[in-house]
Amino acid sequence: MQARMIVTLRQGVLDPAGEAVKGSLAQLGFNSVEAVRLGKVIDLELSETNEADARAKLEEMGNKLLANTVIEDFQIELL
Amino acid sequence: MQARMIVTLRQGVLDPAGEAVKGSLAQLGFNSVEAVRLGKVIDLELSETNEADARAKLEEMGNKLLANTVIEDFQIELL
Amino acid sequence: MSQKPEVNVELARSHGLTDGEYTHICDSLGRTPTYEELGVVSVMWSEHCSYKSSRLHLKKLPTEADWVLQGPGENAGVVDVGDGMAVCFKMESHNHPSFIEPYQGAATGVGGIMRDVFTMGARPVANLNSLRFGNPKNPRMRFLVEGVVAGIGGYGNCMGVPTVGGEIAFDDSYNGNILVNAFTLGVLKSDRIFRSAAAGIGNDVVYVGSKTGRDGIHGATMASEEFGEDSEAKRPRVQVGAPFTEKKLLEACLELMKEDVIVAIQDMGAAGLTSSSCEMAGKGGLGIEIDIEKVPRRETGMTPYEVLLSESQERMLMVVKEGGAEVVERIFKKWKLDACVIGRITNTGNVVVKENGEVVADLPAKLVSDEAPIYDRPSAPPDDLSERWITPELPHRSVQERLLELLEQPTIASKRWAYEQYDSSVRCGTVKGPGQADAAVIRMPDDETSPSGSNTKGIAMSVDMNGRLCQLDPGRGAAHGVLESARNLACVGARAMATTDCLNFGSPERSEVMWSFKEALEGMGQACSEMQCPVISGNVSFYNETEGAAILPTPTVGLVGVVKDVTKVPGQGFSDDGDVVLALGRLDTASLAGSELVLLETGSLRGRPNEPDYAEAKSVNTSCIQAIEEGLLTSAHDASEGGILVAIAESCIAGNKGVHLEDTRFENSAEALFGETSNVIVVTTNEKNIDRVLEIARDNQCEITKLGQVGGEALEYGDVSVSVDELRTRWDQGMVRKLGIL
Amino acid sequence: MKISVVTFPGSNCDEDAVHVARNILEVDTVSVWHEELELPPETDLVIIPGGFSYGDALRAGAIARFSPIMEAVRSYAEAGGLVIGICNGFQILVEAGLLPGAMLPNASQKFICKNVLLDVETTESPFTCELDKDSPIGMPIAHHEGRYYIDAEGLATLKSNQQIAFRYRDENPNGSLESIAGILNSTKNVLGMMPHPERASEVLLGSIDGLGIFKSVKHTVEVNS
Ligand SMILES: Nc1ncnc2c1ncn2[C@@H]1O[C@H](COP(=O)(O)OP(=O)(O)O)[C@@H](O)[C@H]1O
Ligand SMILES: [Mg+2]
Repeated sequence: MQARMIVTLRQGVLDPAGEAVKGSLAQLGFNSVEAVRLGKVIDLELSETNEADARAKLEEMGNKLLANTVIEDFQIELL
Repeated sequence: MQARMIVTLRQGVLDPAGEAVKGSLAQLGFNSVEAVRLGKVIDLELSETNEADARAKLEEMGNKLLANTVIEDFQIELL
Repeated sequence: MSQKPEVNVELARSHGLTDGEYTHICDSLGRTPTYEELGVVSVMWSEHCSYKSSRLHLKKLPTEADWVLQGPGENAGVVDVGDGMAVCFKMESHNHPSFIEPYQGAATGVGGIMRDVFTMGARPVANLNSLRFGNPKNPRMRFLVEGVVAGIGGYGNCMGVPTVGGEIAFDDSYNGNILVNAFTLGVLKSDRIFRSAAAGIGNDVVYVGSKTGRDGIHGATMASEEFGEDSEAKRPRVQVGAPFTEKKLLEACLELMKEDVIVAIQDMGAAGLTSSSCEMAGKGGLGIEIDIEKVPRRETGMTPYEVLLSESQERMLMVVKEGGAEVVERIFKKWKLDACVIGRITNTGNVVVKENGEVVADLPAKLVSDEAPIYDRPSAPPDDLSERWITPELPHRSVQERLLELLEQPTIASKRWAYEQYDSSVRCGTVKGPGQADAAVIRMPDDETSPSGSNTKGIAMSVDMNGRLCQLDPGRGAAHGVLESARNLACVGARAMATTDCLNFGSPERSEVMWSFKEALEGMGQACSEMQCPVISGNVSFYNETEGAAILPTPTVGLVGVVKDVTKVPGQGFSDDGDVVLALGRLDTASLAGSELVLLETGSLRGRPNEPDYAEAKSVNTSCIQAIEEGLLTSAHDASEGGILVAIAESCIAGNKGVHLEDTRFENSAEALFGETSNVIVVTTNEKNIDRVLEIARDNQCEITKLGQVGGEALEYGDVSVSVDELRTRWDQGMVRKLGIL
Repeated sequence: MKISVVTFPGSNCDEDAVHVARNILEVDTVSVWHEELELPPETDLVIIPGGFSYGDALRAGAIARFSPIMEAVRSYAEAGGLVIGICNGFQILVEAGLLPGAMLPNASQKFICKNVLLDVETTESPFTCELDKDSPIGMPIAHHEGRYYIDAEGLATLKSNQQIAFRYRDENPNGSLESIAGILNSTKNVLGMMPHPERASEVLLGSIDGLGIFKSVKHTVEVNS
């Protein structure tokens, strides 16, 4: 099963890299960009065949390793 | 408008970080993980109201700055 | 807008104030404080900002010397190094944040200490760090070590400030409270020191740097509480470092400092805007009025309370001369940083905060900064002190076995894995970087910009402390720490000039912690006086304990000295075959008390460290420095953790050379071979120079012993014969293997 | 001879490059702010120095390549002018397309600072003409994104055209393709390298092997003028 985890910074947590990218986009003339936040995407191939099992495992992986829950949130997508 | 760009490494480009994550997951007992690839997610807030315009702009941003098309592919999602 | 909570004693308690402190505030003001005022006073009176439990004792430290241009009391201390130049340095802890989020905690710690240094007008040119971790086998330890090391590198590397040295030690007592102490040294012209006391009624108060967010609100109070069950819930307080912003802030500040506009400057560290404005006003004996709505923000809907207490990083507050604000704005615009006037200096003596004209806080600056409570907390030695002092019994084991196992101890083993993650050579000034000598050496530049100098002067620095010795005898232990640091400087030819410290202890509310704190300060103070290296800056970190278990007392020190000729500085590795190996200092004073060997073989800390011998320390250091200045030494390395045999093995590894030791010297005693806290420096010299080296030692009343000769591919001593490759493998992998990294 | 050293926000080896060019190589040297539109007249060498321009946000060099000065650098290079990109400078040149390929994070995912030995792969360039193919040169690396990548076709071209300038000699510290440490453009007037020659130009700092690169350029410029 293909899964995707999207890890993003929690709301309110400073994202200096996102700020720098926003500044650069503005300089390139992309003035319609009002905010930029950077995150990570983790694409996983799992041997689970059952969606619920996969979701539970991913939840655990997110909390344990893939996201730093002190400053990050994560979302799971099964593809 | 909220948009999300997913930037992933092109096929054929090695992803040692993904490999390392896979290794760590295995060490934590997540043995069902068969492959891991890491990428970036870029969340953007745009002032465009028209989907087609937004898409066109994002396409341009992706090619110009947000992805390095020598090594990366990108996908656009409008939320 | 949300309703403000009602201010009462309950709320004061939840802000960490005692009932007595709350009453004091009410009495002083003659009224109930507003919510904002309560927030301000509670952080300013936190242990972290007010030093309420330590202030009384810190006063006893020696802080003066002719060459000290700025002692404690400013953002960092400053020492004159001649030729119109000075160095500015300080060390600071970021222990609690690093335990919660190691990468960001360590990164912002490094960012904070660099800010302290460039606030004084100095360009940071060298970083060091002193780290303490728990048992490497502890399940979270690898994560903590990896995060802290990456965070230190992440910030310092991006700033372009080389991390040239440091130390890492492990002990179970740090399992729940790691220590991250960051040191920065900067260079400046001795007549261009910037300070923080506000002056000039009517002058503008300017805010520069990053925008304010809800980061780390009440972080200062967090550093003033011990960890408990609920510290998980306090997590969102962690701040994220933005080194790129700080790099721009550094360049902008230094550019501005070339103009004649700054009256006073203060970084916004712990307790942010609150602390900087109160301190600037308090020190200047003036008032400050702030229009809080003018503070640049990155989040919407922030209340004055939040803006006042935010600990967003990479920000500064300045008082500027009339017309200065335009200059500030011009320069900061170039660097794409915020800069705006948010208030003015008044003659009221009060810090007044207004939101759109309406007063939300009006506090006497003195009440907040100077009138913070001072506690003389009860202290008493621990009950089991005499038990701790019992001389340990050791099993009979071979010298070779002991040596090899000691080399693998994580505290002794190579730290290469860590320091290779730090840029140690940026700025083209690193003469001796990590792993090369006992102290780091950089060359002294002619001014704040250029990496090089027109003469051969250098600056040496070292951070040290052995918490195990301090646990057994805090006074002697702390003194030995200072002596070791001074000895490390001597190994690169520098005499210690001044000290910074970072006093890491458990809860001051426990009498044995307070006792160890007072003892340690006394020992440290005495050693600093004896070695003529007064304390010019520092920091206290209490409450390093989890559920009642305190860390080893760890009063880390950082010593700095001048090297006369950087081209003559030897490394710690043996250099040439045939060189004679000599020991400076008495070989019979080493003691096994609190040694790595005892810990390894008995699993416990035992013994009483010997009394420091200052006279000998001085004669050893002076001899070493003189021999280096005359260009006679090809290597120098002191005997510290693990004792003299470990030191010799390390010199073999560093120089990739074997050594043959004459077997009569140590009478095979574990004490002599593996004991610590002696004053010994192992040096090498070319055979042709030996007479002169002996003469120097004799002139300084320094005992000197010939130990053997450099050569071959193994360390040979009596029955011991180990190849340098074997030594290296053990030592290289000791730490990483135990952490599970390898 | 004149050397121009570009400073971007976040550059931190710019002063080092200026120092070596001015004090060790003894060449007239100018700092150029990235917002300038022109290079100083009569520039003989442009150095794009190391550091963390824009904090390495997104990808190292990705943002700096759009700085105003980069247009001038491009025209200068296209006209045959000599350009060296060191570390972050190499990353910027690759992002700008002045050099082929791309740069990825180190295989270890860690920042690496250590001394490395480099094999000199070609002496047929203005930057390496004074070096010796049989004597490896030693200098520090200090980077987080130094894993050079190029597709198979590009690699073949690099090889056939002798555009590989340096390779890591003993171990490959960052997972770079074929241990590539530095490359030249097809016309050999642009060099990008991850190692820091400016940190290896004085005996006091442990190596003077890096100075050979700057001396090669000085020699080239002097011969041509
Ligand atoms: N243990 C100590 N020894 C010497 N000076 C100290 C010590 N602790 C604090 N200081 C001095 O007290 C002042 C306040 O320290 P601190 O609150 O850490 O400053 P900052 O807010 O700038 O980080 C500084 O001048 C510091 O050098
Ligand atoms: Mg400060």
